[in-house]
Amino acid sequence: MNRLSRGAEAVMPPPGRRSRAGVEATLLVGGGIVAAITVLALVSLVWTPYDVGEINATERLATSSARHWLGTDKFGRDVVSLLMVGSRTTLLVGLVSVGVAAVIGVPLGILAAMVPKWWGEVLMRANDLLLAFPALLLAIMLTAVHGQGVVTAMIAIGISSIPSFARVVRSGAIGVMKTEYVVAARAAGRRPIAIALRHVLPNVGSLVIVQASVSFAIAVLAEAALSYLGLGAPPGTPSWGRMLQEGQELLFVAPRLEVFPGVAIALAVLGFNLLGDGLRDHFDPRLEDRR
Amino acid sequence: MTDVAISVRDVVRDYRRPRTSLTKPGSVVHALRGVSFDVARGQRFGIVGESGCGKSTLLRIIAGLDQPTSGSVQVGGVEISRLPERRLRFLRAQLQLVFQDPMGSLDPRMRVRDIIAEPLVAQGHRDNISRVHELLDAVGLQPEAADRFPHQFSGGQRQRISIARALAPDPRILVADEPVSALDVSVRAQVLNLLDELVQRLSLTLVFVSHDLSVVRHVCDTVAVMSRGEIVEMGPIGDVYDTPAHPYSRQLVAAAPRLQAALAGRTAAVLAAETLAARALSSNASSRNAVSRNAADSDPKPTPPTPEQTTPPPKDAP
Amino acid sequence: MLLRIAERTAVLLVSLGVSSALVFGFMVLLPGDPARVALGVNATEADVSRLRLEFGLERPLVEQYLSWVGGLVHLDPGISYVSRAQIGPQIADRLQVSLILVAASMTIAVALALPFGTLMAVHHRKASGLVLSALSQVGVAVPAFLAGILLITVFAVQLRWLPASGWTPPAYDPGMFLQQLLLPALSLGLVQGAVLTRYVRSAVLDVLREDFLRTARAKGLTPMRALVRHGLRNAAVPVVTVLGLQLATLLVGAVVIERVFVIPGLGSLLLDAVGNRDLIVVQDVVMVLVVAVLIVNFVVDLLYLAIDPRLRTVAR
Amino acid sequence: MTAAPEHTAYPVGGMPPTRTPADTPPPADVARVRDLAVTVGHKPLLIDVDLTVRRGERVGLIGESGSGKSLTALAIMGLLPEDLAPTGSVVVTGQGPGGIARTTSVLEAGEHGLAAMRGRDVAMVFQEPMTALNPTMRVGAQVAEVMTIHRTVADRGAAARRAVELLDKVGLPDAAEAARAYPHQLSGGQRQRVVVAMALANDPALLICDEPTTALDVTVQALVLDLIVRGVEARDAGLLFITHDLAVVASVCERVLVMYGGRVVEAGPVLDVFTRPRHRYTRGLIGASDLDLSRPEGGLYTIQGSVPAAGRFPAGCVFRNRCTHATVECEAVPPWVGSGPEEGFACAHPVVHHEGGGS
Repeated sequence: MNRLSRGAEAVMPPPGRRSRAGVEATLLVGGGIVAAITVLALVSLVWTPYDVGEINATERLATSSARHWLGTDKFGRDVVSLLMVGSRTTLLVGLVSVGVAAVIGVPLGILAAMVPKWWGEVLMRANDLLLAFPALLLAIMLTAVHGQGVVTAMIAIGISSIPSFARVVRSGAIGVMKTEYVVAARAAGRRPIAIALRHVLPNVGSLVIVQASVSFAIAVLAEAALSYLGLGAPPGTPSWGRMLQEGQELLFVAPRLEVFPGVAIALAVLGFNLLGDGLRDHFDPRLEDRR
Repeated sequence: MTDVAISVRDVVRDYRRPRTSLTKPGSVVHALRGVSFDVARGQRFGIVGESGCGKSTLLRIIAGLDQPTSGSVQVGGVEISRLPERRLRFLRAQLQLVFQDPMGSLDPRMRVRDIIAEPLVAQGHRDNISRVHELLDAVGLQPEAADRFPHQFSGGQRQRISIARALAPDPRILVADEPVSALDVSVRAQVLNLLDELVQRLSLTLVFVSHDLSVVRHVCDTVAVMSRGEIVEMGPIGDVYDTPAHPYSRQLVAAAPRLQAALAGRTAAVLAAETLAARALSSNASSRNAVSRNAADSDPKPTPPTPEQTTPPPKDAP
Repeated sequence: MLLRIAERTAVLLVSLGVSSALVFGFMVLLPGDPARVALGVNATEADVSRLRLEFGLERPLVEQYLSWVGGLVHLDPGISYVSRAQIGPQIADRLQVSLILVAASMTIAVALALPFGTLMAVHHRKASGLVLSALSQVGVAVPAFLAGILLITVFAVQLRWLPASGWTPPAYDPGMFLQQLLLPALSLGLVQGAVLTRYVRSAVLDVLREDFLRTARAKGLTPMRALVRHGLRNAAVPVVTVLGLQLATLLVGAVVIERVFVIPGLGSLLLDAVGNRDLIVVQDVVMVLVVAVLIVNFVVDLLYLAIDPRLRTVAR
Repeated sequence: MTAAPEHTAYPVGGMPPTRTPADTPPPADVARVRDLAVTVGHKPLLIDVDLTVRRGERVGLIGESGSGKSLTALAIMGLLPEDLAPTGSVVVTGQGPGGIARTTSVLEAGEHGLAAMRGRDVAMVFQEPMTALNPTMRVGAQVAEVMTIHRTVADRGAAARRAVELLDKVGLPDAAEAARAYPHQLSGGQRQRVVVAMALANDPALLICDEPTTALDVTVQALVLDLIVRGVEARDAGLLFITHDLAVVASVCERVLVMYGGRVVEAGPVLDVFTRPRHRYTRGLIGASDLDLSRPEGGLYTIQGSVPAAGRFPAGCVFRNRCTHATVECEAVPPWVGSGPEEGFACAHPVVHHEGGGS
């Protein structure tokens, strides 16, 4: 009952938290990588060194040079241009699928926290069932019926990311619903919808942002895997995963065709993961000196 | 009946625990087992008990945040125990709450201005900012406080904000749930003084819930002692505190350390011995034998209280 | 305790029912007629309706669903629309291969993650912890199939130590089996190990913060012994959760790795079926994978009960 | 959720400690803290803390949140978080193996030296009984463990038997069965009794209790306090008792140190400090906590303002920004006035007591 604030507790950084400087470094590196990829994708909308649709038989499999910084592929296309345009696919798939997952998962999570406990459990069990359908599986099912495409990939990845959003948001929202400020809001006469919008949503906002960042990384991986299997971006749509697939047959001849898109994927995933980690620690109230 | 602010009759609240076995249904927890009392307008009514005694459940029911399993609760003469949420608007305007945790009761993502104005907005009032400043002034905070966030304040200041929010819709009844038990001792006195002054100035009815009998003694004129979902003793605070009649109240009084008594030699061993002595009595006495008394009659009455008996005059009466 | 097990079993059964309906509904209700898909765009109306009749596709959906589920329960998933072959034996063969691959990968992942994750948590402020942590971040960021390609490049192409692809059943040639298993298992295991390492790290970090660990040190245990004797069991709950989820990811990740290393597992069967537009095979394989995931979840739930006594009973 | 009823406090005094006090030399300092300072980054959390606890002595450490009392306790245990930098000296003298006195310089000792000291020479009871015990281990095993770690019993079987015995002594009903329970099956008061049993198992020379009853109900508090006092008395151990509750400290301790802003501002026998406080803070604290006392103009006595966040107390006298008597003189750290670290105060404008007390 009488839970007096413990004096020392307030000043002692709990063991195992990274220092503030560490968190800022993580945020900076993660944010930097993400920003760089975004800028590349945006620039590619108006300018790329070469037209990626153009097949140039005379310059096939060129190595790095002043003309082609990272060389060309088997069709003579400029690798730098391909990577730039490919980042668009990566970001688009990530944005749409994370958007789909958040738009469905966040309200679902809040709802599951605010309805009577039994209904919340049922909602969550249904949600857990979705976990049995990873992105790849959904995408394969969709592709089998519909044929491959970026949209198919986005929908599949989006649906499979719903459960993690719903889970994270629900557990956060349950915490918020137990707070006295929500009781105070009820006592003030606030309706459930107003409580959801004015109290629950803002207070789980940081969780949603962190989850979005992590889900984005997962979406990048899933898109790459799908394109690699030939189930994502169709031929002619530049995508990092597709570049990997096209380069694999030339693995012995030109391994750099695997290395460059591979590094791009890994960097993107690393960037979003670091951003997520950094944000999580940044929003963690246990971090020292938050005030 | 017009001078009765809150009337509680035979309120029972049962919870069912989740089942633990395949064959048996979950056991039932009796959080409240038939609680009855009246709070007169202008009265300062204390509810005292230890964790799990049902005082929080009782408070939620009075505030219309929970429904009793059976029994009746009237606030300002209106029955609230069967009303759906949307018809409790009058209650939200009349009765407001102050909570224990000065951090947890304020939304960290809202500015103080919005926190204090929340009851006003929820109840459809306009032009709130001047009212917010008025309220900040009333609880001893600067107008600049309106633009800041809760984490920028100390525990005592947060509790002042919480009180300001409760006073916003100009309620007639203030229900305070352990409002000072999370505060530092040096700040506790300030908040108690503030509550005291506000209740007096605005002629509020106060329901004050606490585990600490000495705090209740300072704030309230009447007290109900709760144990295991029942009121075991009820009466003027001075009588209950000085000569507790029910064994459980005796135990509470006996167990509470007091500075002056301790300096006079009431050590931990004495505390424990007195507590155990009172407990021994308590296990002999049937818990159904609730005790009620009023100013005229300080003898224990082994019968359940009737409302008339349990409504003593307000504090400032002779 | 018994009640909790019964509860979990009920959840498993309901989940199986619902997910089979989902898989069926997904394949059937989406626009696109399985018969037409199977025969391709050039098929005549007559061909299509003949196939529909042959496989009972004109029956009411509920009847189709029930006969499909009935078949599954009796371990008979039906006949392929395209090759007319029995699907059951194929799945059984392929499943064996995939399970071996997944088990090997999981072993590698766990063997990596438990010691390194714990070490990272204990040394989280020291250089060694930071270096390990950075390494694991990189590991997490590499897709498993890319790791596979890189491993092939190094160990098969450059060093010529191991075969680049292929599969030999263990009974046929154990030596060859192990050689061929190593690279695919490593590529899955390393990546999953990196992911798991991060979860172990955070679980151990959380446990290091617990009051009871401070109590353990106050009793006279050194930090390391306190962690081993009191911390690890408590850290196991979140780790087991992730392990369960990872097994599911691995099962599906194996689909891609089987393509990289040309392994005749469930994944290859699935991708071939997609290529051949053999929808009933797709439906069956997906269902097998979903069932595997659900069973893993069920086992994880039971493990919770074994680890945490608080879940077994309700507080007195 | 109704807590299981607390049962009778058994006389812990009736149980002979494994070594009788007569074996050891007469009252020695079991804990001796000198010039202890702790900083995090550049923020001072503790400054110039002097403190002594002798065998058989019960010393209280009182203060509000942020005063540094818990940090002081953790410093004595050698359990400060690793990024806090302590300076000064902390010396703990306990019985060591075989009853030969063992002295540990806590701030210099290595992890193994500290581990040998903790749970043997000095033991600790924490505030939160709900989280202090390992949820996945039976409580009997947790009590037995502290004896097997330090090999104060012959073997595991003996440890298990003695654990049941100890649980019985601290008043757990049906100790044999209670020993098989997991912590979540016990009430808060019962869990705290288990923690006390654990702390007393090896007859430590010093017991540190950090707000041990703050999370408990008042009737349970009375019994647990009694249990602690009897436990240390029977072992002739020293007690360092930390609390924010003046009445509790007065019921338990003989001597008291008042902390504020990371400093000891006043120290002395309980009766003297509480009836004739000299430091303005002590005086204010006593006034504010006495709910029976009213100002002439009505209302309780208060201290203005609020306790600053840790590390943000003013330089000089830490209390001066809340003190009505503060002058420019208080911008310098007031010197310690008194016979020694055990009795005195640090205030430039102390309360003057006339004949018969009051002011």
